[in-house]
Amino acid sequence: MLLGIETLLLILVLILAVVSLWIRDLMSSVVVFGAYSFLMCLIWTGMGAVDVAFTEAAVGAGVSTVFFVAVLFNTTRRIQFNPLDLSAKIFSAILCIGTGYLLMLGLSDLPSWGDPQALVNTNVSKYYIESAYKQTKVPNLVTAVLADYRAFDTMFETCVVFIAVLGIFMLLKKDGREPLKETSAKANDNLIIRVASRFMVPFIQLFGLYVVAHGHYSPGGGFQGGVILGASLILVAMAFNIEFVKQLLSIKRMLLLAVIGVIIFAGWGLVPVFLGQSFLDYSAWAALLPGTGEIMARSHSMLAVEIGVAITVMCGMYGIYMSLVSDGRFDKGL
Amino acid sequence: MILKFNYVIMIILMMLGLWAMIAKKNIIKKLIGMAIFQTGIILFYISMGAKSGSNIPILDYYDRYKPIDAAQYANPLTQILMLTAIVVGVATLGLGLTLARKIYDDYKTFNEDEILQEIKNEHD
Amino acid sequence: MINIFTWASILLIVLMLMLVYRIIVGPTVIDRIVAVNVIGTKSIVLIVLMGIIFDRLAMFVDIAIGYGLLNFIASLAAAKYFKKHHRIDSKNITATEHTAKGATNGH
Amino acid sequence: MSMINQLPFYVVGIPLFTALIIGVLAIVQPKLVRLTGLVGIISGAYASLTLFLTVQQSGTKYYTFGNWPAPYGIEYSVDTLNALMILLIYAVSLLAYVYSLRSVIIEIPSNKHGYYYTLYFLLITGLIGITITGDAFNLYVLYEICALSSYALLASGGKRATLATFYYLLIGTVGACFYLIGVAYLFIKTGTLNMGQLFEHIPSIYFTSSILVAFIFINVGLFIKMALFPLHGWLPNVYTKAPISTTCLLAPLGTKLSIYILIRFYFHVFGPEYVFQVLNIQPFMVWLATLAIIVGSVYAIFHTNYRSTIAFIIVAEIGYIIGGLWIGHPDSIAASIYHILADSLMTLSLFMIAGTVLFYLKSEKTSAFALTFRQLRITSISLVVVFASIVGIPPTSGFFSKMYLIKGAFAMGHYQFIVALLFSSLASLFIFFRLFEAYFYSKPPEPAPSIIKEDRLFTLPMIGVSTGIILLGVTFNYWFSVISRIIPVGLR
Repeated sequence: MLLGIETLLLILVLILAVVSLWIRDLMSSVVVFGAYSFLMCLIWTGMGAVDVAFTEAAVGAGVSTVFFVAVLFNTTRRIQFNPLDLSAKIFSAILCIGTGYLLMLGLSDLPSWGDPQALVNTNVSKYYIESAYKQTKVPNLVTAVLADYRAFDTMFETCVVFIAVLGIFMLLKKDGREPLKETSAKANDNLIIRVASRFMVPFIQLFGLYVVAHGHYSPGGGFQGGVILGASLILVAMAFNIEFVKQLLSIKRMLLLAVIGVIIFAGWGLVPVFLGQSFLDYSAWAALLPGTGEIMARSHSMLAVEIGVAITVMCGMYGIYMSLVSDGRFDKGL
Repeated sequence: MILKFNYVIMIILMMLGLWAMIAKKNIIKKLIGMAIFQTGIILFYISMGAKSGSNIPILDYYDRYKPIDAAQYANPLTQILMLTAIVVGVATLGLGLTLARKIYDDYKTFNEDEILQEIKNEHD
Repeated sequence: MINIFTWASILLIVLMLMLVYRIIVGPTVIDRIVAVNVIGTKSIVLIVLMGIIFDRLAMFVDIAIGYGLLNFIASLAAAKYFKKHHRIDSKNITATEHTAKGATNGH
Repeated sequence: MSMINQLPFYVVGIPLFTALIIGVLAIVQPKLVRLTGLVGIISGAYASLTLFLTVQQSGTKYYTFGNWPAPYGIEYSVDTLNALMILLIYAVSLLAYVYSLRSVIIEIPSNKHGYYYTLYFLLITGLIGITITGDAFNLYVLYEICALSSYALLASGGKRATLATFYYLLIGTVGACFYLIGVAYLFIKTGTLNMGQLFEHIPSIYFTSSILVAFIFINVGLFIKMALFPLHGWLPNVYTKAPISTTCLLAPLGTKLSIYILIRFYFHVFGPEYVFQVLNIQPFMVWLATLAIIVGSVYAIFHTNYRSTIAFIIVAEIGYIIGGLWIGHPDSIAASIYHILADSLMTLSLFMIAGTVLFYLKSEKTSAFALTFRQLRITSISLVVVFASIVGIPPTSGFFSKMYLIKGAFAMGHYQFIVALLFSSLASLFIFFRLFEAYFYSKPPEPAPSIIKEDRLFTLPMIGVSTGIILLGVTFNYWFSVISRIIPVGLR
């Protein structure tokens, strides 16, 4: 952990948060918010949370900025002047200061920043650090705890992505094809972007697969890899057009894959139940996977569930983008 | 103070986000406020799990077969919790943006005051 | 332990602070996007530097690559946005700015 | 591991896998969606009943996911209280599901039924998950599962529903995040997320400020989710604009389960000693509950739209439960828990009636009820039963919970609470007579309206829930004996 760098970055982040809320133009606001996420990612890196940093880089800095732009694309970035509503402003300020004061009240008691002896660092997490590798043969402790010890959380986290994409479909998807209000200009008239994407997309996808597969040994895993794979599809959709990307992965197939991803995870956990063990007890897989002991069965199972996570997240990101940018019609986008 | 600097920034960020969610009139700004509010919490968890002088929680090749000193590696548990929170955050953001999009379809504005005005007009 | 890499990182952050000036003042969105992009580029270097400081470079390069790839997508989205909406200054944007008329002129 | 030991997993796993199967069927074979849902929910209900009986016989059941021991993995611990709540969830969602089989066709475009039911079952999964889980962070994740699926389900009600849901999304996120902050303060002081282990650690930090902050934030977060009086602003808008099919599931369970979580946190995390003895805020909380009851009742009287009235009745009923809990007398606490059961059924019944009236008579105004009493026979019988319970007329369940609430309040000297309860009863009586007087004083339209034959899928669950309300009242001795076993020793 790097205290000096962190402190500087925290100040920078605070400035960007204020600026992002203060600018009177939504597009600028969103762009600045992207920068805020960049710096947050650096802060996580500095505190040793590489997996979180990776996720933040993929989700916060990359995809969520694109989501914002996709919404603004079809609407407006105008902010108009409101008559100053002083009472509301004061009310909310008092509320926030009160809440902040309460939080400060608890501050005196907390262990100082970076104290290795704090109870939070010595109780349960110590066990994970000391025995996770012995029990699972996965050197990336975050992956080990994420996909095995607390796999039940992770399964529902995958469900959350699935719910988001289903919910967005539920709300936005239009029946049939409404006539277009405007004729789209030649969608793919930019040669540089097209050629650059043609080069980049295979690399991005390869990198995404690497991140999924190598999550046991380096930062990364299902979520990060899934977001990167989803981002590659988003890139195709932006560089060419939506009709083109739909040929690669149609909307129906996307939904089906999203649910299949969750089924891979949950189903992999269900098999031990049929073998008489508890849900998500991967060691039961040793009986089914030839040549593995209980420990390696856990390790391999983690890879399997990460693949499920990656599929769902990829389809989730892709589906959310497609719905938002085309307003649920899936005909044209950015 | 420097020893709890992270918590102070965390509280300020969260209150900034909360304030934006209540006081800002533009619903996209409200969503940005919500995202800032959530990152505040993530900062809280991550910084409580940081240990000075520790390394990232991925075991070094040479450490794998020796007894491990837990103080040398950052706390993995808080990181896992926050991985979940980030994903939940982006899912919430996606749904929030969808709702904002639909509100824009209905009222042709992102401004709260104008929306309320229009609702009032419908009633009259 | 403070060595040259730490100093380099701190210097990079100071440079970022200068860019924040452009983000705050920048009269048009394009200025801000460029400033944010430069921050993004610096962040990539900073991640690698942190990897050296932590002495686990191999782990951090992955993040840096992922970061660079996704940074590109966000910038591309912003660029595509301005291909359709030509107004880059935020002043005097009218309510009709986003309608069909603004979309097709210039082609 | 035998089937019996797997039961805590089955009650969560069955709706989860049903949702996933429906998710596939929605794309592959949409015709099978509704049948699959019915099979799933009936088998889940059977599992929950078995679980309830097993727990009654053999005590608390533990289930560890991934076979990791308790503080390291995620653990489910099912005691009588959980099992009772899970039984309630399945009872309500079975009835609501049967009702929705018809109402979804009216409210949701046919190509979205698959998505709708997938989200519906994920919502049920989340509701059961938050009830059963023994891990503070897992609770947050499942809360978000509930929240996200409910946003999507609520917002599909049209223009006004979207706006209401947007605000609900913001405030719901704040609530969940406040909960998360509270958990963070506990976590940083104890280093564990397992509720059982938290309970063991907490006595050592009774007098620190961080546990106080944790207590406040967890409470406020849950108060937002349950819409307790000053934080109830989101509820009326959301519940009046959303599709009936969704509110039938969510309104009875969503707010009530948050109260249940609060009870669980008081009893099994902070401990009754901390809540009722170390903290000295009982009078304040009882006053807050009293205010909630009065404000809810007053607003309920002044609204002429039927669903708004119901929404404010819910706000008042939350006051009952929270008040009874904070009075701290064993009788009133038992009555509170009993009232969670009773009120869930009552709310379900109220919204089913709202739906039937809305679908057949296309109006929600009080005046429409003149026609209701003339034309919709079973709906009006259910209306009488449910209002008897809300007012508190024996032998309905509302009577017994009110009686014990008053008994507890009397013993502890909270007379203002008793006054508020009586006032609220009068208010409900007034509301009922306003609905009923329309029948007497409005002239029957010419020609006399014929009696509409209500759809089987509407009447069946309505009869079911009315029977449930009466049955719960008749067998209240059994339920009280079950519940009194739940109350921790310190409070008996």
